[in-house]
Amino acid sequence: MPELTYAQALNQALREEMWRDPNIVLLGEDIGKYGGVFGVTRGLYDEFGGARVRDCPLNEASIVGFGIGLALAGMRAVTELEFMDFCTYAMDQITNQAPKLRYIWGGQVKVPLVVRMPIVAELGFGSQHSQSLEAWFMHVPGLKVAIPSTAYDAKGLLKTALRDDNPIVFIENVKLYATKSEIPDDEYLISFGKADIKREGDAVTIVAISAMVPEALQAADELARVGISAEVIDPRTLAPLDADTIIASVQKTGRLIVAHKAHKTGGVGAEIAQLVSERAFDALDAPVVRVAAQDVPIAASQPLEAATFPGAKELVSAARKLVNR
Amino acid sequence: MPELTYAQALNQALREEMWRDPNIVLLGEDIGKYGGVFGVTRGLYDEFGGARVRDCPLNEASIVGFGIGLALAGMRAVTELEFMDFCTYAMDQITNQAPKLRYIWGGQVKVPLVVRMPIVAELGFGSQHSQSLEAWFMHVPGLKVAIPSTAYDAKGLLKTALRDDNPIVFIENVKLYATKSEIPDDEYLISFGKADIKREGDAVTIVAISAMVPEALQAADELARVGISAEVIDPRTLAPLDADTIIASVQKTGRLIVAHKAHKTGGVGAEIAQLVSERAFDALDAPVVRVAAQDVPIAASQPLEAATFPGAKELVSAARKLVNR
Amino acid sequence: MELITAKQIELLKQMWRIRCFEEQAIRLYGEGYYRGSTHPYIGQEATAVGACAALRPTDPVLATYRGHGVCIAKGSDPQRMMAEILGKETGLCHGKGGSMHLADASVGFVGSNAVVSAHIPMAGGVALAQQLNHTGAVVACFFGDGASCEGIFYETCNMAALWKLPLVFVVENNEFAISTHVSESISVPHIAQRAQAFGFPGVTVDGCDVLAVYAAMSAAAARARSGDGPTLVEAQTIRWTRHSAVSAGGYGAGKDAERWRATDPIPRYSEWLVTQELIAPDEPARIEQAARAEIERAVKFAIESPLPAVEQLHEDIFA
Amino acid sequence: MELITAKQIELLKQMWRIRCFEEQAIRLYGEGYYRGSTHPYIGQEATAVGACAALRPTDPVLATYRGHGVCIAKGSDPQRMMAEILGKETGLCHGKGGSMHLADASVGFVGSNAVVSAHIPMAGGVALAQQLNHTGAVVACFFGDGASCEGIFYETCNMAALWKLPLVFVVENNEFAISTHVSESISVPHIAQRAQAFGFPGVTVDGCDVLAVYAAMSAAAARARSGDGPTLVEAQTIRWTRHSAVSAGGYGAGKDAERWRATDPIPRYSEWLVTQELIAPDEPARIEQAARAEIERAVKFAIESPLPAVEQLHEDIFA
Ligand SMILES: Cc1ncc(C[n+]2csc(CCOP(=O)(O)OP(=O)(O)O)c2C)c(N)n1
Ligand SMILES: Cc1ncc(C[n+]2csc(CCOP(=O)(O)OP(=O)(O)O)c2C)c(N)n1
Ligand SMILES: [Mg+2]
Ligand SMILES: [Mg+2]
Repeated sequence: MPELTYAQALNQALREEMWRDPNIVLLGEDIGKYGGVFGVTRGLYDEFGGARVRDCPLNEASIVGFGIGLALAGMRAVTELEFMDFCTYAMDQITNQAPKLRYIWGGQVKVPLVVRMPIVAELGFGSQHSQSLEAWFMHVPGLKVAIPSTAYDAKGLLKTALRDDNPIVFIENVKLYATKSEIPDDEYLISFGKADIKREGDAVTIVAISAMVPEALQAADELARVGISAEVIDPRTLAPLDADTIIASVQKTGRLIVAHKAHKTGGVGAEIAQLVSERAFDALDAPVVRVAAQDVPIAASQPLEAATFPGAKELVSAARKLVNR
Repeated sequence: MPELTYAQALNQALREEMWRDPNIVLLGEDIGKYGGVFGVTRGLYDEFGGARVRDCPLNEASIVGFGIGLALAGMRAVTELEFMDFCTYAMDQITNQAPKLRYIWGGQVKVPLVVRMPIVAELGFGSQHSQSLEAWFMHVPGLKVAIPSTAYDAKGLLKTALRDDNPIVFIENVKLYATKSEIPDDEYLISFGKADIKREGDAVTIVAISAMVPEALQAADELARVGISAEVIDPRTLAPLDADTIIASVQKTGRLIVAHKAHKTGGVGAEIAQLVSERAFDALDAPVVRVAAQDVPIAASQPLEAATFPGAKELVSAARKLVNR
Repeated sequence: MELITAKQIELLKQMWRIRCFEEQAIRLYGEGYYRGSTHPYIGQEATAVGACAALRPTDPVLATYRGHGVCIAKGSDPQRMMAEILGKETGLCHGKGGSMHLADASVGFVGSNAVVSAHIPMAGGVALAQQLNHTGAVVACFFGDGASCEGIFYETCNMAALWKLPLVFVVENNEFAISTHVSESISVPHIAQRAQAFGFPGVTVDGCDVLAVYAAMSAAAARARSGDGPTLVEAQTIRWTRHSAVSAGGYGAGKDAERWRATDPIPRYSEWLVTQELIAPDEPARIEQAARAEIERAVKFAIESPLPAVEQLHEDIFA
Repeated sequence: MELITAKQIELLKQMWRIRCFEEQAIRLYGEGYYRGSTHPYIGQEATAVGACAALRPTDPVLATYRGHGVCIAKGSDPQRMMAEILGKETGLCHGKGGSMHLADASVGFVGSNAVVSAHIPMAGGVALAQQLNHTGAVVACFFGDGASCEGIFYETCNMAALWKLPLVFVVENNEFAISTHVSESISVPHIAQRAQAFGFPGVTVDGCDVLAVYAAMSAAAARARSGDGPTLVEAQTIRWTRHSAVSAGGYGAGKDAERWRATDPIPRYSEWLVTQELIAPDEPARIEQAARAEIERAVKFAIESPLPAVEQLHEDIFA
């Protein structure tokens, strides 16, 4: 099996699905000849032409709005936002329009729209380019939210998204774009709502999101050396969320850590923790622990940025404290 | 003491502070001669003139952006969004700009900005005009979030907001605009980060947000009749959040319900519940219960809307189940 | 493009349908048959009717919460519209949308949007789909003077001009947003002037003259269909009511009665039809009566229809 | 407004400071002294320098992530700027902002913004404050050709025109966004034309001619100061580098070398100063040397400065 990077896997998913479905149109900034600011759409312009891979002016709200319009007209749109932080310009289209039109119009229309946006944390871009805002979208009924952590998952989930007739916020991560997976030659899809157990263990469950997944696997290695067996679960999609897999794990371990690079307060860690508390309270030997970014704007300066985001180190100490509680 | 409605109390707070601080400028749609779509700014145009009470064209993003600019230039801006749902147009200014500029510029500037926005739930306006999106703002470091439930609190908190040198999202509620409190003749302020125990009890703690507070008080009455003593707490501000008062109550009651009209998944109920689980796990006799809106877009049709939002009835049955667990 | 007589008469019928429909919608709100709000189109009938008459049935149309007029003009069924406004199961959207969210895909009305201007880029996307699929269809996007201040309107103008999309922007300039007069919200005398910034034509037309609107829209649609791109049609009109059932604002009850009578598109067009001897002098009255009767049937249907079952709550969230 | 000789020479010094500063910023990024990105102003020096020279020290200025040039032109200290870019405690923002978020309130630069166009309505608000407080100050807002496509730009144009704000929009048209050429993103030949939609003047000027920019900006500032409202000044310029340290795009390395040489604002202005006999023929070389030395001192200062202590993390969130 060939090894592909996360970015290449996304590119392959787009390419395969665009061949399969001539209705797919891509809209975004610099996605055409240039191939995307982070190269995800590289080559697609040459392969499918400027009619289907459309460079747009800088206007995120209208890029997503045009995508919704294409969808209303029976096509399938994929819109790219260059950094997740810029979803703020398109927030009305993403949250008040795409996920509501089918419902308020009584099922008369479908809105097959994928809004791709990468998290760009920990690369020194500073406060307006480093946020993880997945919690906002998890709070919006009618939206599906994918947030893969590996090249393999990224491809399988994006292909599924490109066959789904509903609006999907697809959250990528620039820090992971260069990480590799073996990608099967045969086509595969990954359905939404199926968490993946990235590593089995029985002493503590770590639910990790996006770039926290590799950190959690590294932490699990270090924990193993001190005799703590950690199970690492990647939900892969936040809406729908596979609570059953998480709860089954907690039934086994009795301890849960939820880890993400988003700010702690109001992050998805709160939702996942409370869901588990509601459904598996008696299985919990201790309160669910959250390992997340500090609640401060994100500074550009390296030592401050480093102090803002959690990593394997914080996970290890949190797990040790939790287990030896 | 004169009785004032929630809307009148807000109006009085604006008037008093505008007399006190000539630097305060109001920006919004229809806030001038017309007095605001819901009448909150009534009379201020005549009293302070069009220079300080400014009717703006329909462009929410720039209204907030202008407010930030006024603040950067040493003034104090109050911007009104007509329905909370329209914060989606101004999301970049509210979340990526106002709360970050002081930090990323190393403390060189202050951003005294109040962004007023009313929740307009349960009045039949439908999906794009009925949302409670406070959770989004609670997730943004650098923002303060107020969400009063009574006329008395609304006035005291808004006056405090108008003397705070930081960006504040001030969440009102049209359903509460006509509700009354006795308002002291003497000036008073309510500081942020101080929850209010609206009713004392010892069997179950109900933390209620905005329009859920009156529902919780009604539920407490009904629960009292069946011998269940409920304590009702209104955090009044979500950022900062007065966790201590909530936890002290839970230490006493051992049971917690968090109630809001926002959608359940990803709502502030998750954050508050998890905070309490983290800090008072052993005090909890049962998992924290959330009473919140269903995770569906909000329909206009009355029976569907009624089935979407929780009220006193849902609180009563949740409390009974929890206590008799 | 010349109108055949039957169609000329149909324009009058449509204006009367809208007028009667809105009168009933206002009455029913006042009598508590539904909540939320309603934004009447009374006084503006000629704009929706004249513009939609210049379109083909297959041309998609998008409009605002003040969309009852366009919905009727596009050919939707007043019964299912009124049922929707009353939140009934038999409504166009099974009651989930209500007055501000009418849509009828079967007649190409997709649809009303309650967030000012949010539908404008969507209209651009629908137009792009027509271009990509060579359908030959033209898209019409209706919105108000206030909406023309929101940034996404300009963004869409730029993209539509760049890509020469088959799109017509129809600005229903009724002089006010809610309470804000155009002179306080728009820095130029004519909204049509905005088009100059983007390099496509902008025309200002008397929106109370159904034939003038029809002519301007026909030219714009022809231009769009021939691949020359968008046009901005500013229809200068006037609303007869407060902004909405919930909000006053703009015209004061009565105080503008004089202007309303002077600009009323219905008698004006009736007289024209009669003087042109296209209809008999007593025909307008018969047309009004027929419209009143039709809308009363719609009201009866709406009132007698059932409310949606609570089970519907979780339906139609996802496809 | 006539320039005295000292100031005329200062323009050349400023352009050299910017040129040298950016060369060093690029080098230091390449050598790993900082992360994130950096957006060089090389080739565009005449726009920032000519425009800021037409302003008073007390006139507030706002700009973008490509803001080093404007920050220097507004009179900030290259040492603290470079220290900021390297994330140092001694930086303008104590390292919290970095290359894309430079600000120096002490010289009226408030400041750089990393979200395209987000600062435009803020500039409107700063201008409104000047008007309300009768400060007599004018606000200049710099942004790119791509930024002129974002809706908030037009929204601010409308509000600034309605309220006759003392605001000058300076569009740094360097022909590209990241990779997108203006011909693919803007539907009219000149961005200045956008102003027509709002009823205020739009002028296109050679952004590589520091005196032409100065003249256009002086006129715009005078107009704003006299209460006549905003002007849109489109400076046609050209960037010599890839879009940023992270993103290529736009001009290809070398392939545009010919155009760069032809448009280079520095020799062009040097020659003018010499032929006007305002400076001796060997003066430009001395000015370049002085600038190089000054920026090297700034680099040394930045490199030797300490990083912020982690305790700073929770400082300056709230006032
Ligand atoms: C983004 C947004 N801002 C504000 C509102 C509240 N609102 C509803 S209608 C309206 C006035 C719109 O005026 P105009 O565009 O002229 O349309 P008209 O109602 O006159 O037909 C406003 C401000 C809204 N629905 N959406
Ligand atoms: C809202 C937003 N969208 C996209 C980006 C990514 N981005 C950064 S610079 C840039 C190009 C801007 O082009 P232009 O306005 O011409 O300014 P220039 O960089 O050429 O000076 C883009 C798309 C951003 N920072 N903000
Ligand atoms: Mg209007
Ligand atoms: Mg550019």
